[in-house]
Amino acid sequence: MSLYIFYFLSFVAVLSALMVVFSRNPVHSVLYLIITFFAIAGHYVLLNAEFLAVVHVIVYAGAIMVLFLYVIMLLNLNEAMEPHKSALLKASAIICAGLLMIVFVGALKGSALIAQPVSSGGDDIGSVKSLGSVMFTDFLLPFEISSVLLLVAMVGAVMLGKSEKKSEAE
Amino acid sequence: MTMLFLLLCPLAVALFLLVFKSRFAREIALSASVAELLASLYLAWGFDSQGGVQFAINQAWIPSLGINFSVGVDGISLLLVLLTTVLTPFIILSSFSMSNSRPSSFYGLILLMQMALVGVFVARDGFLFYLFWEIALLPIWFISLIWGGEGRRRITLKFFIYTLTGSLFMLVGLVYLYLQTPGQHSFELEAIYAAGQSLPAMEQGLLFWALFVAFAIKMPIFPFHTWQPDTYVVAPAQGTMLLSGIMLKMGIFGVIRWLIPVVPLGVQEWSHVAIILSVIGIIYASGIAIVQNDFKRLIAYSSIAHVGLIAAGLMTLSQAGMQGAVIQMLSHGILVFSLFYIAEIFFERTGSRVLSGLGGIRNAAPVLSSVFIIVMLGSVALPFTSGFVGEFLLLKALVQYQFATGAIAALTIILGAVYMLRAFQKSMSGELNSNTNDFYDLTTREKVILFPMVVLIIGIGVHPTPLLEISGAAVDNILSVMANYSASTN
Amino acid sequence: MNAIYIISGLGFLALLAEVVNLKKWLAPVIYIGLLAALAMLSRDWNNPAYYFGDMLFIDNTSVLFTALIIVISVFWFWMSGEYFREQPHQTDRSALILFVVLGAMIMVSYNNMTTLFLGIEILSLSLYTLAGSKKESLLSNEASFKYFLMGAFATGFLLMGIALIYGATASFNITEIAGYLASGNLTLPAFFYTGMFLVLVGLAFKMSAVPFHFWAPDVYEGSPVAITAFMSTVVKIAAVAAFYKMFSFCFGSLQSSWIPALQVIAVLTLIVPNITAVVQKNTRRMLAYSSVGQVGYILLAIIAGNAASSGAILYYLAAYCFASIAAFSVLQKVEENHGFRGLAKRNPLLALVMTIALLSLAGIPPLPGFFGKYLVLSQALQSGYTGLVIVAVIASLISVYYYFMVILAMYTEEQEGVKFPISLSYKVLIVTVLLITVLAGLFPEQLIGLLA
Amino acid sequence: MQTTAGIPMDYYIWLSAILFTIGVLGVLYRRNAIIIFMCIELMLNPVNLLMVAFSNCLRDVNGQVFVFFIMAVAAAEVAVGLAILVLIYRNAHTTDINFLNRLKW
Amino acid sequence: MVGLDILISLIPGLPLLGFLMVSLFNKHLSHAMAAGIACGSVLVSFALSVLTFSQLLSLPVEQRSFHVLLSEWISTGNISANISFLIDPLSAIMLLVITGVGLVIHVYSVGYMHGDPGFNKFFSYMNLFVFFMLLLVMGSNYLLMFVGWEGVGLCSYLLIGFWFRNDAYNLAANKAFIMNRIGDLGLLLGVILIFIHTGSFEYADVFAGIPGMDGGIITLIAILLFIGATGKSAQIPLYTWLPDAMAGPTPVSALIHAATMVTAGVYMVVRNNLLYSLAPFALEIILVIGLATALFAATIALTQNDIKKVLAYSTVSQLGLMFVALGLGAFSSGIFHMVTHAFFKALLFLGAGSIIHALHGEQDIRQMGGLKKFLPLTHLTFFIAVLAISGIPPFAGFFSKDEILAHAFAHQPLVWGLAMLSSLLTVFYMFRLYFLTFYGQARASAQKMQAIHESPGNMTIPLIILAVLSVTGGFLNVPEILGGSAWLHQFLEPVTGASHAAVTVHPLSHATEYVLMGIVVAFSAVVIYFAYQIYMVKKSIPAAEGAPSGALQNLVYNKYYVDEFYQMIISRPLHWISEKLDVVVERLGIDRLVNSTGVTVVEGSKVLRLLQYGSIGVYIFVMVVSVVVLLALSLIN
Repeated sequence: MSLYIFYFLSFVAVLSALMVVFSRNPVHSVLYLIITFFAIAGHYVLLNAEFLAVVHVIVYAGAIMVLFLYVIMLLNLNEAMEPHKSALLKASAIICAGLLMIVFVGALKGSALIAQPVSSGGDDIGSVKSLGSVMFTDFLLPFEISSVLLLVAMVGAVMLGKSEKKSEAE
Repeated sequence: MTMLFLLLCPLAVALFLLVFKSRFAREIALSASVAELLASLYLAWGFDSQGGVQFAINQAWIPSLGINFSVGVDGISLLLVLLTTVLTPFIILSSFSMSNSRPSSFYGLILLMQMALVGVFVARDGFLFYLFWEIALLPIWFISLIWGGEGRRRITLKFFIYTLTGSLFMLVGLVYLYLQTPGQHSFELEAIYAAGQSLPAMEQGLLFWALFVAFAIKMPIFPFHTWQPDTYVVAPAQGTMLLSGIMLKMGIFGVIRWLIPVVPLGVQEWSHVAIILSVIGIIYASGIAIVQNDFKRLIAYSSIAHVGLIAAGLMTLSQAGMQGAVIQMLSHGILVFSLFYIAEIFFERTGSRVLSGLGGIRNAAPVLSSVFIIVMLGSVALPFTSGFVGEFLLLKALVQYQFATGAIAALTIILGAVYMLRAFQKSMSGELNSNTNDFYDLTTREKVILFPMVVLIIGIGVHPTPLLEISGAAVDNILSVMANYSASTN
Repeated sequence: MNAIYIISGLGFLALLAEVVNLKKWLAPVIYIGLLAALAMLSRDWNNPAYYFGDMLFIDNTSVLFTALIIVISVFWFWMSGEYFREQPHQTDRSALILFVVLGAMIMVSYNNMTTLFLGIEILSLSLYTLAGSKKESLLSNEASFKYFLMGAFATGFLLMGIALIYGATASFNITEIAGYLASGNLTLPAFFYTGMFLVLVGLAFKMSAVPFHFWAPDVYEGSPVAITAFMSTVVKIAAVAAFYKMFSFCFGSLQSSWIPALQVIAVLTLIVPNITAVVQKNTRRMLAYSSVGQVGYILLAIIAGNAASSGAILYYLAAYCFASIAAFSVLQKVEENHGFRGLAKRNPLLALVMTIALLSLAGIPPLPGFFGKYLVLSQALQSGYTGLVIVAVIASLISVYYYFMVILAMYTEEQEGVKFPISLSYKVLIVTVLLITVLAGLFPEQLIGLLA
Repeated sequence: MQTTAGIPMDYYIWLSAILFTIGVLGVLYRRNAIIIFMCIELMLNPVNLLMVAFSNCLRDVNGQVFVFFIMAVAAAEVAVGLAILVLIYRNAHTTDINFLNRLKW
Repeated sequence: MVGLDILISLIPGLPLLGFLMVSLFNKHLSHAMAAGIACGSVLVSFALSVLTFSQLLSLPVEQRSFHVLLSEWISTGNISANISFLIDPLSAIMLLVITGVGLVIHVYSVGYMHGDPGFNKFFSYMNLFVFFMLLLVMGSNYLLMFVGWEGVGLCSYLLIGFWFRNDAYNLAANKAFIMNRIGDLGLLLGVILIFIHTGSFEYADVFAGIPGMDGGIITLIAILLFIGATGKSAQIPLYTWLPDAMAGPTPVSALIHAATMVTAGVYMVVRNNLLYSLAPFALEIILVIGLATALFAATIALTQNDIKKVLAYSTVSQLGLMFVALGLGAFSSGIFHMVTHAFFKALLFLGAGSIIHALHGEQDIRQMGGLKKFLPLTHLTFFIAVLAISGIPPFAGFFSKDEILAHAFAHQPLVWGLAMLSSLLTVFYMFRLYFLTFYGQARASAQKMQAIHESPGNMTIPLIILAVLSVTGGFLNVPEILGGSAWLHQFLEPVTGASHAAVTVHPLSHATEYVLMGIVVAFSAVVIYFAYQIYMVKKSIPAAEGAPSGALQNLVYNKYYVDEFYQMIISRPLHWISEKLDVVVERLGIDRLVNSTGVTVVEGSKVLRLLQYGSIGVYIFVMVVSVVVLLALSLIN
């Protein structure tokens, strides 16, 4: 059963990912990307990572893609303004990506996991509790610095986004 | 102490001049160089020609890399140090008439150069040697660049990169040798000798080339010489004097100290090639010198020819060849300095060094003419001039090595006469022309510079034995290394 | 460890300074903070320890790299002080720079993929903004944009690599991974190697090794000069240190698998930028290529993989960074004053400093750049990479050409334009850097010996 | 080796590889900076998926924790990236990456 | 009493001192003082030479050799060359000739150079020459001989180019120096080979070592040394510098280019007679070249119109004759002829100088004539010299030439025939010169004739002295058949005796010798008659420049175009090659090659920079491709 769900979700994810790439209208791309994200969230659920799935949807679909959509509409991008690459470049892009795929195929085929589980989290590794306990013990430092990271992003975005006239007036 | 003074005095004064621009730069520089000369004479005074390395200082510098501040003089070093210290005051003096917008830097660089040159000659640590070798390149490059003539940018850059190319290969070679030293690696001269001599023939051959190319470029030996004539022409007179008078001896000295005893097997295997190249260079450069019209360029090619003979003689690995090389280095330094100074005098008086534009100077300047004749005779190796002693010993070595090679190399005494006489005749003889009408004879300062050179040229020619004695023990040492080595391998 | 607290605290302070209007006090506070951090570092000396579980590992190597980063930062603040004051968002910029320093410090002491990743991102995100901080300039925008887009793209590869390695080793902890790999009685899945190479790509990008260097020249040229100086020094130290730790320490037991690839990258990094720099007319762009080219030598030391490599890399970086700081200090003044032509007449001190800096970069003895190259090359030679050494020698010959073109311009060309003064503080700065450069060349033992 | 849901781990690896490649393809294929940026986000997602799958498979929670950091970074990157894009659009009125080629050679 | 060592050292020392004084204080010395110093130093030298000579004579034959070690010169390893002198019969004779003739010519020069602005310089050079020439003959080793050898070449160069304003003279000086250098090269190589094979430069050691050497090496050395001699003594093929050397002041021509320097080759071969006696092949070469030179130069002299050129070719020819003697192994005969030749040729030159002086520089015999009555003393001495060189008994030339011819006949009648032919040609052109100069109409311009006057005393007295010597010089070595004791021959025996073991000089019967003498004298008389007929009776004057003449005459008049030939096969190709080396090999070849590496980098740079295309698309594309390649590489591994 779960295998079929996997296939379905994978199909949706790949197809919409392709549509992100190939649709001409930026807004469509955004929408397809949201579909992809949802499909991936489905995968998370399938992998017993429900909390992560929720966070994923909130962060990606809720925050990131909204931001994208907002910017696209702010800049008023539409199909007509969409720059086009020449056929040659497109072909070479596809060939190149194809080559990358082939290399991946070569590298990943027949891979078997050897490593043994290090921390035995049991079946509840995806639960809020286990995540939280690890996050605030082992990963305390990364957690704290990610605050710095977000601060940096905020300061940076504000600095760049601020209108120049105002800053000159300071 | 004296050794330290020799290195630190010019360095300190140079830094002073470079940092604090002094109005009395040239006087300060002259005094410093005279002090240096006195110090080196003191060194010579206390030198025991039978002893080995003397006045040695050995101080750890970068112990983790096996690099020591190790200096000392043997006979060969001493002579070259003397050459450096003798020529430098005169070079500085010769620049007094130069119009110079940055005198302080100029003299600072000259003294810096002197420090590096002395350093090269006294270093007894491979790394230290390389360091001084490279440091010597910088001041001369700046001198040529800043005070040089037409086309200096391209030419000096070529000069720098060309010589650096060789040096870097030498560095690779030295490091390779360093890595062969047993135990805690060391750059100490003896350690490098031991390491090099213990290598198999094949590796010694490769090392020979890595090191030889550096020296060959510096000397320069055909076909690594093409940087030289252009650089000599474009550099200011003092730069040319430093380059040709002293700096090219670094290459020959390198062969004596850092090549022959280091890789004796490699040298034995490849010395024939080196000799052939050198002999080709003699004929080739002499040939080109014959048709040169720029006096400086002519001297430049003559210098290649002379150095070719030195290198060829040296590579015969014989006592006569090595002694000849040493004495010829001194002689060539003095001669080429004088020649370039004469070229500079022409240039100062007439604004030209083009031979066809000169003429008749003998009428106006008999003293200069006499000096020129003597210098020219030294250059064509007339007996009782300094040029003869070295050239004779070198030719003797070459003839002994192989008659045909010696005979071809000896053509230099004909070809040398051809171009030098031509230069003399074109510039000095005939009637005065519009260029040379206002020519005047040597001033007192010029006499003070040139007369000692004349005395040296004739003095060394008539009585070279003291010099030969000084270098004798050192040469024998090197030869005994070779002899021991071939004895132990056979 | 305390140094990291101090630096992050400083960053917040800088942001607060804007709010509480204490901008005037910011600069002294930053200097004091940086020096305090430096002082704190000494407590970690000879006292290797894990922090936060095992997220960070601070040993002597990382202490020295951190110290270098902080020292360079001090000089950087000194150098860019005047420039900063004239620009808007002074506090924001200071904060961002301090966060870059923080990111860099994390990158040199990380012990976990997570910390590495976050360190890189803190550093990168700050830099993306800083590169674009000259907002009205399209070039600055472009630089920022290129840096950002390519950086994000490279991050993708890095993360993919980390994920694959995680899959193969079940750990993000590099000490564990190293131990796991070194145990040697296992066969790794093929995708582990893919992961390793993707990590290599990600880190090589940060280090700007060819062929992942394309952002560097453009970004260096477009960014404000002070930021370029910062990128080519502090950021480079962090990237190199991270790369070195990852490959020499973590993947050290798999040398045979990544050394061939790294050799190719090293050769390309030695040849391509050095040749490309030859025809550059813009000095800053030339320095950018040179900075890319310098990485090649460091890669050589990493490839050599001797016990002494870390010392060589550290010395090399120190030499390179001081020379770069000197060069960019001069560049900053010169760009405001008619370029390099005839600089020797217009401001001899700047010309002298630039000359020494360029000579050091070119590796002319007795300047530290030479010893750096010497150490690297001798180590490569010791490990038997003679071919690479010869390539490096040729590359450094080529580099002499373009470095010297600047010297030629300064000393031989004439330029209309008056002499221009520089402030006393600036003079002290460049003379200090100059002295450090020269002394580091004369007494390399002290620095090399630290890691011996 | 399989995940708890009984799906072979290989499948996730393949899926991630495909999605990652599509992301790369998008970056190569498009010229609109925003779309390219989206495609980069698309490249990060398979990484997340892979992490989670490995985590599940290895019974190791660390992988999932890492995903949180990736998300945080992605969000931060988007904030900065879009700020830069807006800035450029304000100056150049385009989001075409080929338009931004003053810095070259 | 000062030791003989010091006196001997003073012989070259004094001229050196004279040179130093005159040259260093050039400006401060009056002409008279300079002349006094120069002549005085040579005079004392001469006196000392005589003293030394008498000392030598006072010793028994086998002890006639002084060795004076002055100082060490070059000493390193096994190489040791000293500044030391050897006085033996050979060098004693040379000393006398050099200082004697030198003194006479110095005195003559005082008059001849009177008023020349370079008067002091001239005397300093002359003194220097005497010094080097003495060094050449007195040196007890090869290296010192080489010093003198080169030194006299230098002085020759300086004095030929003495009037340096004239570029033709300068070129002549250069030519002389360079051609001498070609010879010197051979000599130097020879000396080096000698050292290599015997381990010493000292004559005594070398001669002791020679017999043990390989024959091939001996021959090689002998030929190399002889190359040196051809340069210095103007033999084929290196003779062309000597006629040009007449550019120098006439006393120079007399001293250097007739009496002393050019005979250095003869001295050198005689000095090495032992060596040559062991190298018969080399002797053959010497004989052939000497003979060829004698004939060749004599024919050229027939047609020359410049009085000094005629004498110059005559010198070449006479030197050839000396080498014929040497080639025959008759070393002492060579020296004998050298001595007599020094007397009469110096006299001829000085006479010519007197004429030129009188005519204010006119040298063309077509512009002379009828000078007998204006210059009686000159005429008389000149006539004596002409008789001497023509071998008219009992003048000096007769004895020395006759001896050589006798040896030649003993060796091979053909050699005798050719040698005699050359000496008959000599008779002809000398009388041609004599008649054209002193008899017939005065053809000089009236202006010159007006001021004509006999030379002053300090010029004529030397003429007289030399004339006396030309008359009596032959009696040094009167052969036994004429009742003499062949004194010179005996005297030189300690030196030349070394070669007797290897070279046998066939004695001729007295009858044959008488016949030969008779034939020579008779033929000479006939030739004189012919000359008389042509130039006195028919009063024919050589054609002016450019006048039509036969091809053969043209050929000879233009000296067989040898100069042009050398120009074509040596000088011009050398220049051409040099030019090509400079322009093609150097600039377009090696330098271009060096530069092209730089150019390659720069061009490569121009190409490589295109990689930095500026567009992110391209950058990312390359990045992805790189990743693909990298992963593919990892897969292959």
